[in-house]
Amino acid sequence: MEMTPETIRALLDAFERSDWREMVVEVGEDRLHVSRDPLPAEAAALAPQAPSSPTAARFDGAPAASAGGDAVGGTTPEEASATAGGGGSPAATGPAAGAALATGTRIESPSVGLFWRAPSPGAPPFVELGGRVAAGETVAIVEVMKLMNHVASPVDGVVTAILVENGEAVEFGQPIVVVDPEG
Amino acid sequence: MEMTPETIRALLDAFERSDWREMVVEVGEDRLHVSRDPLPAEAAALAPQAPSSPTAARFDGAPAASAGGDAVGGTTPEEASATAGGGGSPAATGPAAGAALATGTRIESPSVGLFWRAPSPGAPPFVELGGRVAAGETVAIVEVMKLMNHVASPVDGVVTAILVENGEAVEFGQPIVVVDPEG
Amino acid sequence: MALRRLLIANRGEIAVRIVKACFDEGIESVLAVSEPDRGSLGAQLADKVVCIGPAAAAESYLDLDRVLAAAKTTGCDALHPGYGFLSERPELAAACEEEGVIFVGPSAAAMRRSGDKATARALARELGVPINEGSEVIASEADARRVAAAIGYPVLLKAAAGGGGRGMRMVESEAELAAAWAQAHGEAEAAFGDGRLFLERYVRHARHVEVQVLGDAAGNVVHVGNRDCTLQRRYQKLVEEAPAHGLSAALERELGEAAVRLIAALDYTGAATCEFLVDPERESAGFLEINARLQVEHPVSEVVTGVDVVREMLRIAGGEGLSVGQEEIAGSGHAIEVRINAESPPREFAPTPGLVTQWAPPQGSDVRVDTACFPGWTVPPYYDSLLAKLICSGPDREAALARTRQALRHLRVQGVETTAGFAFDLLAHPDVVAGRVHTRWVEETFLPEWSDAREAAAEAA
Amino acid sequence: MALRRLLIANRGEIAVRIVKACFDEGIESVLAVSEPDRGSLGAQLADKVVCIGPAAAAESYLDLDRVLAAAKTTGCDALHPGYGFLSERPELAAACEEEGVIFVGPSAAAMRRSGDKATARALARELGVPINEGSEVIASEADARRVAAAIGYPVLLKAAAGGGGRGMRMVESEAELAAAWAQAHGEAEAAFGDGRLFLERYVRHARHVEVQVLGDAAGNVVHVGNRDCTLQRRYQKLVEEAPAHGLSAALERELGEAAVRLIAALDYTGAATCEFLVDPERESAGFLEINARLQVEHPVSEVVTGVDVVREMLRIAGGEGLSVGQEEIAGSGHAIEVRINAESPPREFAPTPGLVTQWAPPQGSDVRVDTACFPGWTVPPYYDSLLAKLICSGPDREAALARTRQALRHLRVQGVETTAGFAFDLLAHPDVVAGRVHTRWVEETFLPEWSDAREAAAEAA
Repeated sequence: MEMTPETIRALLDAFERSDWREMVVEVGEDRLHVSRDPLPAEAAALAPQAPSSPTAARFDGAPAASAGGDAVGGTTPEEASATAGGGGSPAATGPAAGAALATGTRIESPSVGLFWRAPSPGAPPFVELGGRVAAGETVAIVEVMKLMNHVASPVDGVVTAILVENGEAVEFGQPIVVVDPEG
Repeated sequence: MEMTPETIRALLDAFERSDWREMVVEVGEDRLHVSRDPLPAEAAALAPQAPSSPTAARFDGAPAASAGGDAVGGTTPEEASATAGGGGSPAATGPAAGAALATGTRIESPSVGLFWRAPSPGAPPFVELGGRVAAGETVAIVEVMKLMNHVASPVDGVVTAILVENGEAVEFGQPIVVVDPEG
Repeated sequence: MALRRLLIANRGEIAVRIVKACFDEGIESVLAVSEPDRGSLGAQLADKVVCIGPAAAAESYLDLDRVLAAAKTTGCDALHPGYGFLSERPELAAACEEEGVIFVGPSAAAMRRSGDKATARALARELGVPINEGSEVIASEADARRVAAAIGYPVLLKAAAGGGGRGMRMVESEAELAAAWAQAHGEAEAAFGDGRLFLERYVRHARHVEVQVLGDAAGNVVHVGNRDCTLQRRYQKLVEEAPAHGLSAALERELGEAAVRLIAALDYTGAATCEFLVDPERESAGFLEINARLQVEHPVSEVVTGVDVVREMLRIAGGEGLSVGQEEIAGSGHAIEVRINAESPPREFAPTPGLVTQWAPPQGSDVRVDTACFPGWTVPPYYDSLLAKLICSGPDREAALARTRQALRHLRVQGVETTAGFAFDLLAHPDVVAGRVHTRWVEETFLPEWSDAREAAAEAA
Repeated sequence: MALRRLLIANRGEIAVRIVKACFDEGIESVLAVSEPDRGSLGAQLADKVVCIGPAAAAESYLDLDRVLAAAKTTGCDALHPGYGFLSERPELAAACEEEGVIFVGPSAAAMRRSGDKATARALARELGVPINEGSEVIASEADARRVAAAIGYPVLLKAAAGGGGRGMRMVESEAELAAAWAQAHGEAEAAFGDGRLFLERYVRHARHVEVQVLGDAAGNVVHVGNRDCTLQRRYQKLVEEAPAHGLSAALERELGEAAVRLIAALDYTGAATCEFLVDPERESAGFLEINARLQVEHPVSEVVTGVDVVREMLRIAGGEGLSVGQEEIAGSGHAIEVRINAESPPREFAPTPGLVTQWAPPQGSDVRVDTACFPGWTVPPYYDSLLAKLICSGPDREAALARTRQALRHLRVQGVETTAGFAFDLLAHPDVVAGRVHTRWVEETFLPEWSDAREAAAEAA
């Protein structure tokens, strides 16, 4: 087996359709590591980075045994849970966060905003998982108050992950698309 | 020249009588480094050591340009200066603090208390600078509320420094006498 | 004459609290520290620091001679013992008197009279204060057996030398006595350097209510309201409130007056706490003992009354009179203190010393945080596990409880496991909200429920 | 309807301050941060954090679209701009209105009317408030030359878009105008993204006095006392006090009433500050301008009046009325705020960004510390150098000054050089103690003396 774009596409496809949580494929020096949970390295990249302080992870105020129901304070335990995890990237807790890829060039959002995979509703997406993309080509749009920021791939390669759902909120620096230049 | 006890004694004697601030003598692999100011390595050892935090050095509240005269608060600028330096060992600012020696075994005070060089007022001191001392022999007393703690040398050697003046306050862990086992 | 320079013979949050009171009063603070506490927050904030010994408390914070030598060699004219350690040792007060160092607390004689449980009980009887039955100091396990049989099981074994739950054991039956005696004796010896024990009748479903008292050298004695400290685990207080909720005005008045009468009869200067066991159904209270020192939970009284207990202690020790009279002290609102310990509740509350990598307690107008913790501090394994006290207040108990839960949700701490999540769940429990608890409720009702719920959640995940 | 979730579009100590007010009001706080501020104290304390851009303020805190997108994508119903950055940009208020996000501050229209110096001056004239002479916004250096000649030198060049001393220059004569124009324009552009300038008559030996005002949607307007901000260096405030000392009761009343009349005429909601130049000898005051935002020095007003300015802002934005009437607001005692900057006074106050290895501000009942600093925080080099505000109070000015000096002596900070020692010397100077200062006194009198004394001391050592 060789790590061709086709192989990667097939592997990712199989992973997508499976209920596997994690997949590691090693071929020669190539290594493909996919996980529905953030990978350690990815997790660090996704979490807020403090130059000299720990990331701002929080005490989850509503452990299992809690009866909840704390109306005063504006934040219900449910909301507290929802924001627990340090106010990191919204996508880190979203459904797409799992499909993090350890290899390839991670393209980050240039701004806070909304993530769009296509130039307009109903139009075909800029890129598909496993598809080829050329350097300079748009892979997504991050919309900042109606301003459409086209995000270009810095490399030629294969799209090995799309980390955010269409229409979801992203923040600055959040990885949105991964392109493997080896593909 | 050889670094015999006699040589060391002679050198220290010369230093004591001189107005030199610092003296370094290197003979082969032996190195004698004496200073009236705390040496860098010594200074670190004398300052309070925080396991995981910086030493408690303070802002000196009474810089040169200050007119001073702040009566409220109980601590006058003079007092603030006196305690500046982080509440480290009292002797670190005392006259004897200067005669710190970089080589030899540093004997530390086993307690907070008063430092006595002799068993009783007027009696001859347990040890003299440059004198020989045997392991287990008393080098000083640290008095804790009338309780006389005899401090023994852990090694045979030559007394290369007595770091505290007779009758001065010491704290736990403060180096009081240095004995060079090489001597 | 006002104090000039004070030796603080303690550590942790209470050392910081006393440094703060010194700052307020314009007194120079000198902190006696053990080797591992050289970089503590108290050491950073104090005017001067003196290292008195190694990590082991017996050779530092519990060594009377070293503590006194620290005061003498640094030129202190006074000494504050904090709580725990040597704070209830009349020998320290006596030694201070001998050495001309003002002890911030009662005289050795007053401490002996108030600290000795038998004397205090006799005094209460004399003054007509109802008491909870108990013994004098017991010499041996055999004696304990006899006394317990006379009082009737269950009984409580208690340390004569100090409080805080150290050296305390409930004994349900004679069969348990031997083991409990050994444990309590050992614990008391370790905590106070004094293993003496006595026995007390154990009242089921009782609440622990205490009254904060202050007395000055002129003989003025006031009480600064009462506190409820019923939520305990193994006699360690977890949560304290002021005022004690649901007491009738008559009982509140009765307790306050009894406490003032007791302290007034003792020629007592400084802060004291009179403890009572309250039977909420019968609206009756039995006197337990006097704590002749500042207590961990003093902040809740400060918050509801506005009286600064520690500053009053310093002023009283300096010979000044109380700054307030009884008629000026009025409680307003409700305050709750939660102890945040460096402990792992799921692992039987095992201590979790270590490096605190993140420490950001919530900031709010109704939130006071008494702590010695800071980012980068290493909680040493040698002492108690109290990391911080979160004191939240509100116009009434319901608001204070809600504020406390909100604050607990907003406490950001990493590096060491804490009891914050446990405390949140505790304060969300309907029995706590309704105030339907007793001193054994946490162990008998809450903890079993809580463990079950945790396990169920773990399985479901 | 009360606010539910608030975007805080700011950083540093004011972000922490607003998070605290949100906690108090039970509002969820969402903090917009730049990349290097992800680990800031505000980010740790907020309920949620959203990173809006890189370190450069132009692409983060100054980017209106990103700030607004942060509010929208996190579901915030309101936005607080803090001070500096976008806080005085009517465009942000307008965009919020358009997007259905409540702007915590005045409407865009009210901000334009109050923020535009010419309009505000015209209004003051109309209302009979004495004004300090000045121009409208000036288009070019050539125009400035003409206007300055008409007003008469010295003149002050000021930024139209914001305060805080950014883009401000004193011009003594026509020869200095060209350079000053270029510098002020560039600074204003960098700080506010808006380089527009105007001119004002410069009054020698004047004091800077301002009045804190709050207005609600129902048209109620109160003032929360006045402040003195005369101690400045290059138009950057160093120390602020409340109340302004030594003003006659008549002048104090006049300023307060003038400020209320001005704000009431503007249909203004939220916090505003009316600035005046006071000539202490003639007991006269000239209106300067309105700052249509929260100010750095708001804590001194809070401390002496007990009014929580930030909570009032949040309540007003939520449609509630002011919680206090003018007759209930009474100042008591004196408060002083000292700005502790990460700067090196001997090196021309150059910023000293870097890792803070020790941070232990003094703890005292009369000491409030507003800061985003903590041990282990790295002061980033991208923004202003404000490290902390030390706010000390006392029954009178003398006591407050003494408390401030005591607090400055007890500030333990390591890793970055700060202005604490400089501030201590400043507050110990007889002219400051006596209140004999004016807005240029630090540069003209204090700094030369201070530098000489430092050099003399260095030589003597």
